[in-house]
Amino acid sequence: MKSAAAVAAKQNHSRLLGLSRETLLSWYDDMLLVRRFEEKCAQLYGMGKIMGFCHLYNGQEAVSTGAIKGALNPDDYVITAYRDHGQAISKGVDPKAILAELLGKYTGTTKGKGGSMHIFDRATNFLGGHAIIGGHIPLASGVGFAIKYRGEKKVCLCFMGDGATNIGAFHEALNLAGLWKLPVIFIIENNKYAMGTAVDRSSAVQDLHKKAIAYNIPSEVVNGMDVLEIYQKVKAAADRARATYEPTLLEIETYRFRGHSMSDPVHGVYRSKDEVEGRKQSDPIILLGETLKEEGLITDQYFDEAEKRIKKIVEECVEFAENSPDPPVDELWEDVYFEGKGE
Amino acid sequence: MKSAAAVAAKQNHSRLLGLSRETLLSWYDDMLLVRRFEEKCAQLYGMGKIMGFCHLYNGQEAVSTGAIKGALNPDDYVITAYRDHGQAISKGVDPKAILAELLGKYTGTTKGKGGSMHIFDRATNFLGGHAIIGGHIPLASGVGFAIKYRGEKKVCLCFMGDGATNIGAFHEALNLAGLWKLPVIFIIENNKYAMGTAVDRSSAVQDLHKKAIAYNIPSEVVNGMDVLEIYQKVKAAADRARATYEPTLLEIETYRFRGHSMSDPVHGVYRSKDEVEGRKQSDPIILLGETLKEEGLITDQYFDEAEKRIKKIVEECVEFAENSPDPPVDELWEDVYFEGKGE
Amino acid sequence: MAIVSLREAINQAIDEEMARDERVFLMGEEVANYQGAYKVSQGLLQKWGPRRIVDTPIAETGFAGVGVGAAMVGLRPIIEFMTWNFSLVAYDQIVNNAAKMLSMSGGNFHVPIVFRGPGGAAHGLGATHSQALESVYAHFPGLKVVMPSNCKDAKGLLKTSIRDDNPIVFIESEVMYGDKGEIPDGEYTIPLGVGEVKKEGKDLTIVSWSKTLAHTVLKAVDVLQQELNVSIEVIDPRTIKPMDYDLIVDSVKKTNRLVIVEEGWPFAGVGAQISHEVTSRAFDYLDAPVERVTQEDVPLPYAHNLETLSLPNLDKIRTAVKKVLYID
Amino acid sequence: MAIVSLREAINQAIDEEMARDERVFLMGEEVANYQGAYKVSQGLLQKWGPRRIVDTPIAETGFAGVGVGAAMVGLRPIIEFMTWNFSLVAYDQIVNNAAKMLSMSGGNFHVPIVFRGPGGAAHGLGATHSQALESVYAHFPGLKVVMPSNCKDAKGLLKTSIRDDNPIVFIESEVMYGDKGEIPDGEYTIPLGVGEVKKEGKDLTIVSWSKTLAHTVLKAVDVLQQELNVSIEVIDPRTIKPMDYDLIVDSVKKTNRLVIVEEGWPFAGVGAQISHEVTSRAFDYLDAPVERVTQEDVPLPYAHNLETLSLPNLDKIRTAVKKVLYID
Ligand SMILES: Cc1ncc(C[n+]2csc(CCOP(=O)(O)OP(=O)(O)O)c2C)c(N)n1
Ligand SMILES: Cc1ncc(C[n+]2csc(CCOP(=O)(O)OP(=O)(O)O)c2C)c(N)n1
Ligand SMILES: [Mg+2]
Ligand SMILES: [Mg+2]
Repeated sequence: MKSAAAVAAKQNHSRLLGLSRETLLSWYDDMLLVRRFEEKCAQLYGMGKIMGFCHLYNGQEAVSTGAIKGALNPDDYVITAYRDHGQAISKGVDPKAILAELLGKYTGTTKGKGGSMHIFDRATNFLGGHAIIGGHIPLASGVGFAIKYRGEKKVCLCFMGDGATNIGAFHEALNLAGLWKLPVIFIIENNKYAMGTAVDRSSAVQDLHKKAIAYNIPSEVVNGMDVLEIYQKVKAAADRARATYEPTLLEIETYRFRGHSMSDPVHGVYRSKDEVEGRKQSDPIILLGETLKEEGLITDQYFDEAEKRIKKIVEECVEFAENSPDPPVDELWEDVYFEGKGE
Repeated sequence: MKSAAAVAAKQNHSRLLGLSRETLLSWYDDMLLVRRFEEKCAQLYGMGKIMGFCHLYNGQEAVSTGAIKGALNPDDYVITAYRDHGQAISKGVDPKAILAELLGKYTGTTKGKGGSMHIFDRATNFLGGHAIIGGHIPLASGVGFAIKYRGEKKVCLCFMGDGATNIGAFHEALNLAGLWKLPVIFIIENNKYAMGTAVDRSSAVQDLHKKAIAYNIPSEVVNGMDVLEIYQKVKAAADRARATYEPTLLEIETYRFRGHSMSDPVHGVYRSKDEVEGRKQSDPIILLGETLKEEGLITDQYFDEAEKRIKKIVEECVEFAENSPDPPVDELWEDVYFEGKGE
Repeated sequence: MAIVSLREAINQAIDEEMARDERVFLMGEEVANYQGAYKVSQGLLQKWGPRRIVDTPIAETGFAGVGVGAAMVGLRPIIEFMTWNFSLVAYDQIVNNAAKMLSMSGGNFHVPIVFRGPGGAAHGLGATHSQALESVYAHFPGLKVVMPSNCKDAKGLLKTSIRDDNPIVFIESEVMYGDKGEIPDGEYTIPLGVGEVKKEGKDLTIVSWSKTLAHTVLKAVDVLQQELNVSIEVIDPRTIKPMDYDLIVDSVKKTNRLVIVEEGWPFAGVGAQISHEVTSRAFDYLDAPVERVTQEDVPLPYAHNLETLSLPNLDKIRTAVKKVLYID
Repeated sequence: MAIVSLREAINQAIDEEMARDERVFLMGEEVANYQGAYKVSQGLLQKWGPRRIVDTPIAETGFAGVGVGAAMVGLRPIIEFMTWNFSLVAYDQIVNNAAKMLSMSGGNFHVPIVFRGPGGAAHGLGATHSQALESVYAHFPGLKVVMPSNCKDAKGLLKTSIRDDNPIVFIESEVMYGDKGEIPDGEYTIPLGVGEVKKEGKDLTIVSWSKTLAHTVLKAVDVLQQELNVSIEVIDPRTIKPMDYDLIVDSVKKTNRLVIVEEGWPFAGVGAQISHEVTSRAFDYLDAPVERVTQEDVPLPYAHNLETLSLPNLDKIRTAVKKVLYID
């Protein structure tokens, strides 16, 4: 039996929003790449090759794909928290460099300095990868400020978890964005839990999008299992931001299929196996695949081909990462101060 | 011509809410005492006897009188920011000790250690007097937590300025109070400005009470020039808190008749003389006096008598403070750690 | 004597003090339902219920402040930071509201509160999650800072901290939670401000604390005593503030040489403070300037090789020891 | 040479750098309409408009973070804290986001930003509003900390700071804003990390900075040179991090005695750091242990007599000077 989210995802988009087959397939592939990439991470973590905290994106793939790969221009900015592999991949950061980073290699996105929680990439305007809850949200307002200061027509997408909406930095950043009209799209990935704490035990108001009222920011709830709806809503918000600089708050209802981090079991004391299995019925990748098939854009054969293609990419990532060198010892004292490169 | 606030104040309370003459006169006297006390402070500040920052309460007297002296029980708690003389007086803190504090004397509320911004009094449950904007709001939630922990039927009143609603501590404290149902009444004294910054330049949402929506906390707007309305609304909130522990947010619309602090002119660049003079037409003390007269509780003679009585009290305060000793030198090293007095 | 893990020792201290004093409660992220992010509070929710074991949202300023407010009116909160790194968003609550309340209120309100949680680096957690922050708390008058290096001290010091009437910064270590150690049977406490000679020696003194002492220094001392044929005295101050200078100075008067090994950064760190005080009090006894081994003055990187290189380790301790002994 | 006040010197630095570089803007509470809480930004709104002179709500975490974000994508923000005391609610933004971004991002994003405002005590502002916080910033790698003691240095150092590609903690002094001093005509800058000998001397060295140097130490030195018939060398490091140890060590090698006078608290303060480093590098030259004069280790009280007693003053400097000179 399909969940309501699954049914809604199918019905809404019988006409696929006029998107080309090529685009839609690229989204399918992007989501699949994120899924398989994360599964590989889980494996490498188990083998002790990835250290520290590692937060996987399984179940939430439609969000990064729809919001970033779908709705953004390449020169738009993305900033996020520590659950950042998927968003980096959707932004076009080289997955090889991401995996090398996770293995602490010199060829990694930050030369092995940041690790899983701190993927950064200047070339694609991927602004990280931040691990203090809420701490990056004011930075997003700052990016919005810079965009407006220069009169550009860009937007900044800022991802955060449901749990992050309870911290002060969220409040201050959204008030500034609402007050000054900054072109930032704040995306709450409401996956129902902050570690083991369900939303109704962390937030006085259950409908997180209502928090936008306090900042005079338009807001909406989005089905996070439906990449097309995500694309549509983020695109609309981005269009508005480009035209008027107005910010938006989107509460995207999603779910993580795995534990909070690699050290947290898939369903601990805080949620049941039934709940997790139930949610998996609205797997965003399967849902998109079914839609594409029903609309006649692909046949079952495509799924196998995609799996093979993606598997190969992930294997290349592993090979690249494993064969990369550790950072040289002198790197320890590099990048503490930025010197001698002019202003 | 009277302002709308003034007219409303009169019409609402033709029946004086059944309060006794004695009670009402004591409120009048309380407000007058605060006013004359503050005027004396201004004088002493000008003479260099009060140092540092000194924030006067002129214009806002109805708030402390109605909310504290009117609506609270003696064992309820009050916590506030640096504009704290009026609230301390309404809570029953000895004005002599307050003035001695302002003069940095050993007989002061904190032995001369806190000064104007840090009036504290354990005997009357007056919890200060805090000078980092918003920093005391979580403390109020903590007091509410303790009340509920012990199953008491008390409330904690937490005063803050309009400007304080934009800082993170406000957000976190109110979310906790709303989530856990803590018996705290949050009072925004919306006097339209935070130093020189008008509300519409500091808060994305203009109706500050709407911020309560994000915390699932009931809220209301209150006419801050009408001591009776303030009493009524705070009393209702306190009754509810005692019965159900539910918090309340009240936006009390008031106005400060003087500059932000003694170093700020009455009307600087940020507001016009006309505006200030216009607001003074709804002087809360005059309004209550007129109401009492119209209702036949007092004649003009009362005003003179009250002035004399209050003048004497203020003079006693000055005499007491001026004749008090400075803190002894050894006090410098006292109260850094609380030792040897058992748990 | 029973053998317990550090997490059990801490759990026992909390549990015993909750039994002893109804005013004590534990609050923090994931302390209740989840049984603690590092399982330190395992079983406490079941035993004491949600009134006294309280899960919070991610709102460190909020719940640290709740602790301060509750303490002002008579409760005795234990506020857990999932790690001390996250306390930086609540810094104002700790260094202003907790630390200065007694003084600012002229003695009207004291704040009996324990802020606790793991500090320092674990493995591969990166720059924001691997900070040894003792110096930026100990700098503020009004706070006491406690950093146990073993199970017995952790339990005894935590019990004392909970009974203390002042705000306490109690810093544990994530990578020590599984460490096992003996603890005395029955009730005991350990006073704050009293250090311990972990090992007597005569040629030089090493001062260190917490994980750096337990996991790095004690092992290094074994190696170096053999290798260099020297006798090293090791001191654990156990509390960073108040610091037991007397114990260190007495030792230095005997050994004439001091090395401080700490996980924090060097600039204005705790080691600088100890170095200054001890040099000042034992100037004529010192045969060499005090040496410090600290974390390199860089944000801790993720990569394992750089992380290892940045933290105090045997090589760096060897260099420092040889330096104060003038061994080339 | 023109004579200007410190507030004018700072105003000129900001104004000139805004003219020089379109990416520079000033943001903070009351910096625009109100012309600055201490009138440091007087006239700048009128000249540069609200796009580049930006008033903020009371939201230090918010606007400090806005500065960091804007700097990451190419602007060069000057973020004013009305006083540095209020930066404590934004501590995480400064010591994590600003300080560690370059390192954590492996060089992807640098953060050219100046956080500035007055620090230290004024008169009668009490415990939370009178803090000299340089040590709790200088402790973190990635930050530079600058503290000018006069108009010329303030302007030259601030211009350099605005052009620097790193996060700068620039600490002024409220009670110095009215101080007058000469500044060179035309464009000039002063490098970070280079101290200055304010006065040559041969019997002992005093290191001090900011207001404590300007308002307390220089006067005390005049008095004490006469009174004790000694020759005192005075050094202003001007930047706290990087610290110009070489200059101090050279001086100490000549005078053989060092007193550090600072407004901060003693425990793990900047003075402890200087003391350790200089003792380490000039051990054989020191005829006495380094003495520190600091604020007493207490929250600063309001009452004038206690406030005066708590801060560094002539009496305490005399005691320290006599101590290093072994004068009873
Ligand atoms: C200030 C701060 N407090 C606590 C933590 C520890 N922590 C890391 S992730 C997390 C839960 C966050 O949940 P949510 O925001 O919903 O994001 P999700 O993990 O679900 O993506 C917590 C408490 C932290 N990193 N920063
Ligand atoms: C965190 C912090 N930032 C800035 C200040 C400086 N400051 C003191 S009062 C004030 C304005 C507060 O306005 P509001 O909250 O409206 O209260 P009001 O003065 O109107 O009573 C500011 C900015 C401070 N004390 N704390
Ligand atoms: Mg979540
Ligand atoms: Mg106001």
